[in-house]
This record gives sequence, C-alpha cells and structure tokens, in this order.
Amino acid sequence: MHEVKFYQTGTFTVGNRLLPPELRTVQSETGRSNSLNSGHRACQGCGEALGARYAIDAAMRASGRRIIAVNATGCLEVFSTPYPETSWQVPWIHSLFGNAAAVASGVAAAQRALGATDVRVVAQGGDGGTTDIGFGCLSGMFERNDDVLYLCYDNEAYMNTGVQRSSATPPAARTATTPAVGRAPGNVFGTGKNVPAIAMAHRIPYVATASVANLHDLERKVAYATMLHGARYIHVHVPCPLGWGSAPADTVKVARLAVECGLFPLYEAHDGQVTGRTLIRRRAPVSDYLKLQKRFAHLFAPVRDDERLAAIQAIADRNVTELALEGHD
Amino acid sequence: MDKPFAITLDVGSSLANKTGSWRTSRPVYVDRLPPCNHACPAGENIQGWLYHAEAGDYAAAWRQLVLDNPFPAIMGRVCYHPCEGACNRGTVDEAVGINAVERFLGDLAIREGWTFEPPRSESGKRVLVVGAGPSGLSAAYHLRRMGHAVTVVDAGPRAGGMMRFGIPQYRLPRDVLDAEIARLTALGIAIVLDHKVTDIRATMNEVRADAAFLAVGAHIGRRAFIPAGSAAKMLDAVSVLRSMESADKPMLGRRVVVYGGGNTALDVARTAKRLGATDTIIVYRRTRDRMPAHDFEVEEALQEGVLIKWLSTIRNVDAGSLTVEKMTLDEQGFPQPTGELETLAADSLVLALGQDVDLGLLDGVPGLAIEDGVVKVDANMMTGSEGIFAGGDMVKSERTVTVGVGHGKQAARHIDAWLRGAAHVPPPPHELASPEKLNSWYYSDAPRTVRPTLDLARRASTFEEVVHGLDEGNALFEARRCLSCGNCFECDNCYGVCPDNAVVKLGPGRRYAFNYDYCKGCGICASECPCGAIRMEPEPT
Amino acid sequence: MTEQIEGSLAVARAIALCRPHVICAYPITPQTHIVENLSELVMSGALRDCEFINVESEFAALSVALGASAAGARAYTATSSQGLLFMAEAVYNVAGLGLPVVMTIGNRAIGAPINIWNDHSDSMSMRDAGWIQLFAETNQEALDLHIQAFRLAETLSCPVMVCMDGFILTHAYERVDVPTQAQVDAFLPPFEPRQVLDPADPVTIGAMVGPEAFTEVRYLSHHKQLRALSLIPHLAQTFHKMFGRESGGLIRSYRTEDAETIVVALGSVNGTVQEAVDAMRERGTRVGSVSICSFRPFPLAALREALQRAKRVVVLEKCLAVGLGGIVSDGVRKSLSGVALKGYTVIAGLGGRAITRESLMRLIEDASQDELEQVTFLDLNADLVCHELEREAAVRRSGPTAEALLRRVGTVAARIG
Amino acid sequence: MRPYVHRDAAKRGAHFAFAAMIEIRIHGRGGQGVVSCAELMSVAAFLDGHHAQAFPSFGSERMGAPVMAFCRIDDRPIRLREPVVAPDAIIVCDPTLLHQVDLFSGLRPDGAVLVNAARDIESLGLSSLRGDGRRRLATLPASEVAVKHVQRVVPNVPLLAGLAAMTGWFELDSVLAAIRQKFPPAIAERNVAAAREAYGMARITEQAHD
Repeated sequence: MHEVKFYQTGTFTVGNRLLPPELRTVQSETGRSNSLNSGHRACQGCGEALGARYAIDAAMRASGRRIIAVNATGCLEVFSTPYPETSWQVPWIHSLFGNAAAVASGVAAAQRALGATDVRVVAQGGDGGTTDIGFGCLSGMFERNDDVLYLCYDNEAYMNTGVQRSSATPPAARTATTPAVGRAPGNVFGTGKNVPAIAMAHRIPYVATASVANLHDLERKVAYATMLHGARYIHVHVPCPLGWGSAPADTVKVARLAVECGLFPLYEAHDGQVTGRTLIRRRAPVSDYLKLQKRFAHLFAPVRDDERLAAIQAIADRNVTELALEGHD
Repeated sequence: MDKPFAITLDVGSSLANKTGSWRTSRPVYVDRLPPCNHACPAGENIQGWLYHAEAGDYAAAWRQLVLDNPFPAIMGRVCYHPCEGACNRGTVDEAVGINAVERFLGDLAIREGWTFEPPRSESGKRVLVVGAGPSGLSAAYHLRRMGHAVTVVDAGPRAGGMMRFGIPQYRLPRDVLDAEIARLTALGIAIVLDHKVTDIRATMNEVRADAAFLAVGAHIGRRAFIPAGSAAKMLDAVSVLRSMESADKPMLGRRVVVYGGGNTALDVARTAKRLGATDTIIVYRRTRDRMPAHDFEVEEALQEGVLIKWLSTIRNVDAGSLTVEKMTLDEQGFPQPTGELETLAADSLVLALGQDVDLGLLDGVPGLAIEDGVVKVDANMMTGSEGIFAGGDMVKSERTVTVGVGHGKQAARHIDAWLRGAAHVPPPPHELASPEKLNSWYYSDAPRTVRPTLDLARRASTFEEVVHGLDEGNALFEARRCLSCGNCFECDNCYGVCPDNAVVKLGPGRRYAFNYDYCKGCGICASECPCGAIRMEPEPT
Repeated sequence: MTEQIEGSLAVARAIALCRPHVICAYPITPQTHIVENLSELVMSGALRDCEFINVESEFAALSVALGASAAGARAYTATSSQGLLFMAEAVYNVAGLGLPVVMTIGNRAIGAPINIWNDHSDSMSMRDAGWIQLFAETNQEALDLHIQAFRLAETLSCPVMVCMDGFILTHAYERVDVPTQAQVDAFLPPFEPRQVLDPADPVTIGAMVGPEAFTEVRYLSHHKQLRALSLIPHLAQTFHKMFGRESGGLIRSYRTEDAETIVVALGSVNGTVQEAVDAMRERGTRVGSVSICSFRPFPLAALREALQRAKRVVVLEKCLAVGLGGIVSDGVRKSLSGVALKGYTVIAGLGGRAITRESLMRLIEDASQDELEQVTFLDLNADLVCHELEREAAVRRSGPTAEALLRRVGTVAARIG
Repeated sequence: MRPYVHRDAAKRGAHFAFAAMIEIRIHGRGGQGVVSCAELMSVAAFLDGHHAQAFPSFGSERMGAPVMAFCRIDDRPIRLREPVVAPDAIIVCDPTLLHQVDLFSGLRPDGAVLVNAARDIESLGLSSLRGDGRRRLATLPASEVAVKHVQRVVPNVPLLAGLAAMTGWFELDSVLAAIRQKFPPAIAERNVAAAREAYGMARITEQAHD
C-alpha cells in the first residue's frame, strides 16, 4: 500500500491524532511548556497572548528549555505579571519600554562571560516598544550582531495605553490619535516603516515574518531562529480585538485574512536576502480583511471609500508581486 | 533564593487568578449530526465508521457500519448513496466517495471472513419475518442481535429478494450477495425458502412467533393496456430480471424495446444488451431530466450502446415491430400526444412500468388495512393487526434496497420494544452540522478518487461487474477526505488556539475538556474548530 | 605599586582588578579616557572573561549593564553630564530592580549652554534615583572607592555611582598606589546575586506592582540605604586594614575640633579647601572643613556630630538648585535641625569655574565675620550680569544670553584660572 | 631662583627636597604636546621621588588653538587643585603666542621663563621680564631640535629637558626615563636624543649667564 499523506486537514491544524508526531506542532503536545500560563489578564481573544505562548513554547522546545526572556513594557508585560502573580514559566525580566533589545544584549553578554554557552536569549516587545521607542536599542543590537532573538508582536498600535497610533499602524486605520474624522479619516498614508526590511538592511543572519494564523510556519521559524547565533528578528502579526474592533472569536480568522489578502506577507531572509516565502492559500480581497475591523469601518460606511480601499488593495498587490506569494512551490 | 520583595516573583503563580470569572458565554463540546448520516435511509453512522477507516482500523470501521446495516458489500454496490449528495465536502471540492469506501470495507470483511458478534443474551421471544429481501433480512439481523429467535420465510428459491431477482449481476455479483446472507444464517437466523405464506396468523402459530414482520416486496410487474397482435412478444421487466437467475435465460431476440423510465427499465435494457441484443431501445414518455432513473445509470447504459427514445409512447405492438407516437410536454409538464407516428423493428417488448405488491397472505387478517395497494402501518410500523409489522416495498415508501434495509432496522427496534411491552422512542436528533458550522480553511485540497470501471467491450458481452472497487491505498485516501462534520476528530485546534490554555487534552480517543476556571469565553476555539464540534452558549446565570 | 598616571587610567586599572564580566561604553567627555583604557585592557587580553560592548547610547549602555547584572554578571559602565540624563530612565530602573551595577560619573555640568567642564549638576540630578553616590577627593580615592563600590553594591543589591570631578581628577596625573590582584581578590568576593535569570531556576523579574505594594518596595530601597550608612564606614575600615590607606567612609573632618567655622564640600575641591583652612588658621581664624564622601545615603548623624559644635557652617556646592540655592545645604540643615548655628550656601565652580585658594580664603574671612548672603555665588562676575540684565531690559529681541556674555568676556583661552 | 638643598638620596628616596611647592605653567598650541610636556614633567619629578600633579587647562581645544597645561611638584601630597596662577616657571612652546595671550601673568619675581625660539630674549623684546633681575630668562630652538631628531614640530620634549637643565628641578635621567615610559622604544630613543641635545644647549646658555 502506498503512503497516504494525511488529507483530512493536511498539516494546517494544530495537531491531529493521525499526523505523524514530527508533523504536529509544539502546541498539540500535552507536554508543551505553557510558557505563558493561564491566569494572565489579557483581553478575551488576545492575539498577543497567543503569539507569545506559541513563540516562547517553540523556543523552549528548540533550546531544551534553556532560554531567558526579556520583555519591553506593553500589554504583554502588564497582563502577564501583575504583582503578586506572574504567568511566565521562563526566566523573564522586564526593564523599560525602549530598552528590551539592549537588556537582552546584556543578558547575552553575561552568558558569554559566564560561559553559559547553551542558554538562548529572547527579547520580546510590541510594535511600539520595537518600531518606535525601542528602535535605537534594536538597531544597535542588530549592528553588533549580538546573540539575541528579538520577537516583535505587532498589533499595529499602542494598545496598552488605549490604542494610540504607532509607526506600525496601517494607513486609514482609526486609533485614539488618528480618529475617523475630517477629510482623510484615520491614519495617514505615509511611506510606512518596514522593520523587517530595516532589520534585513543590517544584514543580520535571520529575519522572518510570522502570524498567529499559521502556527506551523511560526513554530518552524522560531525554532530555527532560536538555535541560530547572532542577531535574529521575527515580526509576528497578532490581532488585538480591543484595538481593532474585531470579534474576540475572530482573532485567528482576522490574522489569517491579513496573510491571505497580501497585507501581511509571510517570508524569511538570511543575511539580508529573502530566502523563502509562505504562499497564499486562498487569495482574498483586502476588503474581506478590513471589514471585520471597526477601525476601518469608515472605509465602508456611510459611503464606501473606493479610492482608499483601492490604495490599500494596491499595497497588498505589491506585496504579492514583489514576493511572488501566489502559485505553487 | 530569598528574592527581593515584589520585584521578583515565582513562576506560574498566576494560576491563582481564575480568569474564568470574566466569561459571559462558554464553549461546549457537541456532536452535531453529519449530513451524510442525516441523509442515509439505512441510518448508518457514516462519519462514525469513516473515523475508524481513516485511521486504517478497517475492522472497527466495519463493526461500526454493521451496527446499522448488515450489507456493506451490497450497499457499496447498489446503494444510490444520498449521503454523497449531502456531503459537506461537496462545498469544498467534491463529496467523499462514501459508497466506494463502504464497498471496500464490505469486500474486505468477506475476504477476511469477519463475522457478527452473537447476541449477548437470548430473549426467549421468536419473530417471524416474511420475505428474505433487504428489508426482511435487515429486520431479521437486528432482531437477532437483540437476542430474539428469528425465522425468515420466503416464497422464492433463494434468499435476497429484489437484490437477487431485481438487480443484474453486473451491478451485484451473486457471490457477494451470498456471502453477506451466509453471514446472517451464521448468526443463527433460520431462513425457510420456497414457502409462500398464504395465512400470516397460521404461519405465526406454526413457528410459535410472538410477532411478525412482513416484507414481501413488490414483485408483480405492472401491466399497461397496449393493443397487440397475437404473435407479439411482450414481457415484464421483473420476470425478465428474475428469470436471469434461473437456468433458462429469457429469449428476447436481437432487437429489444424496453418501455419505461425507471432504474428497472435501464437494468433490463442493459441486461438485454449483454444477452446479445444488437439494438436495445428504451421508449420513455418524457425527457431525460424527468426520468426517475439515476443519471449515472443512464450514462452507463448510453455508454454501452443502449438507445433511448425520449417523448415517446407505444401505440401498438405486432410481431417484429411496434408503433410509437411522439409526445410533447404541456405547461404542467405532462406528455401530450402529437399524432406523429413511427414504427420500430422489435423482436420483443419489455414493460418496465413499476411493480405491485402481492397482498395474498393478508387475506382475512382482522384490523389490517390496505391503501393504494400497500399495507397501512402506524408510526411504529405496526399494521392494524396487533404484533404484525410491515416494511419495505410493501408499505408506502421509496423503493430502494437502502430504504428497505432502513425499514428493517426501524421495524426491529419497534418489534423489540413491543415484545418488551414498551414503545421505541427514538432519541431526539442532533443539530445538523451544516456547512456554515465548519471552518473549511483547515481542510487540505484532495479531489475524490474515481473508481475504475470495466472496459466497454467486456461490458457488452459479459455480466462482469462494471464498477470496480478501491484498493486499500485509495480507500484510505477517500476515507481521509471526510471532514468529520460536527464530530471531534482530535485535531488539537481548540487545545492550541486558546489564549488562556483553558483547554485540557485528555489523550487519544478521549478528546478534550474545557477548564472553566480560566476560559474567558473568547470563542476562538469554536470559530477555529474545523468540524463544528464546539458551540458557544450563554453563561448560565 | 605607586605610579604617576592619569586618574582615568587609575580607575580603569581598579575596575579591571574587580574582574567585571560586562563593561558597556559610550563616549562622552570627560569620562571617555576610562572606557578607552578598559577597552585596551579587554582587547589586549589583560582583562579576561570580560565582554566589552560599544553601545549606541548611554541609555543602551546602562540597559546592557542592567541585563548583564540580572543575568548574574558583574557589570560596569561610566558616563557624564548629558549622558547620565539620557540614561535617566534606566538609572531609576536599575535601582528599582536592585541590581548591583557600578557606574563612574566623570562629573560635568549640564547644558544648555553646552559646557564640558566640571561641576556636580549631573550626578546630583539623579540623587533620588535609589543609587548610592560616593564622591572621590583624589585619584587614589577614586581608585579605592571603585573597589569598595562593587562590594558595597553586591552586599546590598543596590547600584553605586562613584563620582569623580571631570578633568580635575579624570585628566590629572598624580601618584596612585595600584593594589595587586591578590589584594583586591581578598577584599572583593565573587558576585553572588540575590536574584538571577537562570533557566534552571526560573523567576520573573520586574513585575508590575500596584498601590498594594509599591510603597513597601520603595521603603525597602530606602532601608537599603539606611543599612549602607553603617556598611560604608565598616567597608572603609576593612579596606584600611587590608590596604593600609584611608579611603571612603561617610565623611572626613579636617581641623574641625575647636573650629567656629566649618566648610562642607564634596569631591576634589576639598584639597584646595584644606589649603585655605591652613592658611586661615595661620592668620588665627578658627576654621575647619568636612568632606562628604557619601552623598547618598546622606550621613545626617555623622554630619550632626561633626558640625554641631561650630558657630557656622558654609556649604560649598558645585551644583545650583535653581530657584532654591543648594542641594547639599538642605541635607546639612536637616542634619542640624534643632542646633542653633548659622548656615551659608556658597555656589562655586559651576561649569569648570576655577575655585582658587584665594577666593576660598576671602570666603572664609567673610563667613567668619558673618558677612555672607544666605546664598552666595563665589567669584560671580557681577558687572557681566548687570550689563546683561540692562541689555535685556533695553532690547526686546536681546538674543541668546550665553553668546552675549561670551562676546563681553572675550577669548576664553586667553584667560588663566 | 629658589634655592634647593641636596639631601642624602638614601634617606628620602628623593635626590633633594623642595623648601616649598614648585608650580610650572606651559603655554602652546593644540598639537605641540603641551599636555604631554606637563605629564612627562610630573612623571620625571615622581621618579625623582617627589609628589607631582599635572593637568591640562581642561578644554576641548583643537589643533592650533592656544592651550595651557600645569604641573606642581612638592615633597608632600599635593592638595591644591586650582590652576597655576603664580608659576615658578613658564614654558612657551610657541613664540607667536607672545602677543596674543597674557602669558606671564602671576609669574613669580624669581620665576623662570623658557621660550621656544632660535632668537634670544632681547630680540624677542622680552628683556623687560627680567624685573629686579632675580628671574631667569632663556630661549631654546626646541622646534629645530625636535625636527632634527623626531622629524616633527613637537617642541615639548626639548623644552622639558631645557627646563631641567635651566632649573635642576628634575634629573636628566628621570626625564629620559619618563620619555621611555611614555613612548614606544623607537620614538622614545629619538626623543631621548632630542632631550640630551636640548639639555646640553640649555646648560651652555646657563653658563653664558653666569
């Protein structure tokens, strides 16, 4: 009898009783480390809580539970460690909003100096702590090629302080500081700040993007990056029901549509060169993605803003063409 | 390590914070009714046996299957599989080839000599079943497994009823039929042949039966008045097909005309072809889209060279030829004569205009009612006469093997309850697992496997089976295309996508449980469950 | 072994002898020579098992040190002036987390106007950040204080700043006795952290603390400094025993017995003050001086003991609390609450203005006559100030003040002292 | 010229003791080695067994800008941190400064002045500096000596040697030792040669005055 690969769900589900173990995710295992444990105070349907557990569990597995995590100020830090409780199962430190990368560099330096060669250092922050206030330290860490894996959980605004605009906020999105009023409601159509690309410009060993909607892809990238040496950067897309005005139950769905419509392309790069991309399975128009989120409601009502919807579609199309995200491997 | 106050905390201490209190709605695991099961006339738990089949545990799959239907190998050939018409996979790519897998399981069981488990205990009751067709045998099977002694009485020389005397061999090889019937006798069911029951009560007393199930089928070919010359050769389809099972095959000649548009018409036409007819023509009053026969059978017939004259009726028959009149459909879709006539050369005319039930055995049974030529039964399938139940083609229903098998099962349950002085109350059906309850994104693309068919040359000359079975490889493939609609197949999605680790994985075959201490009720698990086995319910207040 | 070397090199040697694991460097005058020397010691292999990290800002410098310390490493960095302000957020954070980082401050003024010369405005601005602040009088003491600082910091799990006057000490060639490795190893045990990021024993560090416990956390950091009040003199004594030198401690008194006037100061100016005291004593003025080594914790009791018998106290400050006067003076007054004596604040040496023996003698003279203002600016160029005030009164668009003053003063390099 | 008394070197480790602190001020331009000159001076004095303190006129002056450096020598620890306001000696590395900067302010009546110049004091128009005659004034073609030996216009080492010869405040050997401490061997030896020549030249001018 010829080998029948598992068709019922292929390898898209978290696990499956019929999948060979090597095709299952870390999340499918009862032995997973639950690095971010129950009892944290994240909102219902928090994408960041999901992304952080996915990533750190994968890193824990890859490193044989030999990791130290550094956290920037932000939702993740606040909801995970309200005195006297912490949800972390790993050695974890929070210092400031803008210095996670630098603190991680210090931790890594300490491991070298103390000869703890097997310990892997992970820094994590939101888009504010990474692409804005923490950017200097991040770039310095990259430039020195310090032995740190930096994970950015991008929910596209300052959620911890009540949804203010960050340099990762997409065009036209409504935030508390880019309200949906006036001639061009919502965030400006700027040139954008593509931090993965900036990371690549540092020619660091590894840069990747990932999404909570594609667990297998995310875990593969994190596990791989964990064991590389030098500066590594993974930019993880994590929807925020509160800030995006999406249904808590739709967190994964929204993330999936961001990928499928081309607005959040999944790819990886070595030494500044794109070496792999994750193909879109079922291409969707950006409106499918946008209309699930109240922060874009003004693009659809009272009158449909076709001009700006087209502009956003153009961004998605450019991503798809530039990275050749359609077709087959 | 005596740690600095409040600055340094011990890991995992947040377990003290029961975030479940935030919940306003809660997820619950449910088993919804898969559309295939819903559509199956025999009430098979299709998703249930595919669940085992996709794991490669064919024995378990077969055991699950035969809980509802003792004839997988037969069903896998003759069932018109409404299940596949209802299959949700049809909305993703193509329906799962359920029928093919069922046949694979049936054939494997025969090859492996799998047998039914005997009843755990004997009830001491005895039931008489009249008619060894699909319905009767099915009822006998279920009653026996419930522990009752069963005697089946049939007028024919061999068991199987229409399965043997109505369905041609190229669709149902007889060794398959015999094997699955043999398995019933092995279970301890007594089958008495060549015994026509004329007085049901009398026969019941003979065999000291506490109850009876009547399923004699409908074997009387319906005649229509067609002016015919004395030399004209007219037969009815039922007798033609029946005589295929006897020593002397029917003589139909080189040019055969079949009158009718049901599956029987096609069976008989294709049989004529195989008997050596050079031209076989089906004459039907209406158009193809109005034809009762299944389209795939029409397709196979046309492939084999059977011709069909649409919108035609037969006016009269003579030796060697007959006259047909062209018809036209009126607004209501009824055929109306046009007066336009045509002569067809024909050595014989076979009428396939439907069948009637022989109700002889019911004469003088008090309380028993007949309506439109079939026996009237109540909701419990009992006739007006206490303890006498009826089903299959002799009651009002769609006349297919699968429906018959289903009747047998239902009747068995009612009879069993009646024997225990109770009434069988079927459990309330589960909510239907309709397509919008699924998250089909997670299912990978896998087009269905096409079953190989016998090449045309051999079809014209032999009664070899036209449609072949699957090998284990593609049977497994096909089984794994099942979406497991409405029933957890342990994909771990809920366990993985919970931001609060509030899902407990109970281990292989034991599914999952929610830890409501931490579940905040976000509902991601429900929306990311591929098969729709989680429902969000308002938090009880 | 005694050597004639630059203060910055002396400090670098001391740091190396303390076997640090991680050193972070970002250039800013006048601290730069220290890290330059350290980079050479690390890269030449003279200092082993040490990571020298060139960072992109002072904020990163202290953040890297913070991470290293939390991971169980002995961490060091140095800065000055704007650099200290730029790392301010991390300065408070290191103390809040109780990480025993040691940092040298090459004391320098804070702009604007930009000024690279010495005063105490930088470290004083961080006086309440929770760090221990020790001021060095000489390069020998700067060297010695760093060795004591690591032991102090690690005993208490509290960061320590060693403050040394920019240029005056950092760039001065003096005779210093550089101890041997064996001596330092005997005094300074290996770092045994109270909290450490260790995969084998995971903990969470830096949790969010609400009203329910924040006060207690703050009290405990205050408590650490109270403990330091007894630990600092103890370490100074131990150091004296092992190295044969007096260095550190809370305060040092000079000719204060029988003194009617006592000058209180921090850092290198004390040498000049003592010269002035001697000169005035020769003229029969009963004057003495007190040098404050430990500014944080502030030695209230020790000062009270040293000052309470005097008639007047003159606090010489190299930092101006604009709108108030002196920062040190406030502490001194607090130490003397209930004691009846006169207190004067003298602001001197701002932005590198030389504090000469002559000026100090005049000051002491005036003080002993009680002819001082409550707040006096030593050697203030009154004409310059008055002229500028008039100019500003006359013209609305008077332009930038600093530049106007410079035009009037003339070429800086042409002046001496 | 302040007198100094020879002592038994064995007793104090110093060849002689100063009656009072000696203070020297060095003027020049950025790049002429003004600060190194003060440092070398302090090291030489240290090697002679004295306490010494050298420090620059703290600043961020660039090449060519007027700069100053100071040195103090004493036999007890030096506490004074103020700039040298009343020098016992002044070294002028660059005669072009003569009319730009108040070079000689605070110079003691018995102080010494050494100017880097090929011409003599008179032709530089500095005769008036002699005051009551207790002052010693001398010139030295330090740049030429430097160029000859070091191939660079760094008059600091020759002038230091010159002052040693002129005042006897530090031993030539200590100056040479200081040079060897500061510079890598090759460069050190060229400077040593420059120092020796300058020391000789200055001695000669000294004798000429006697």
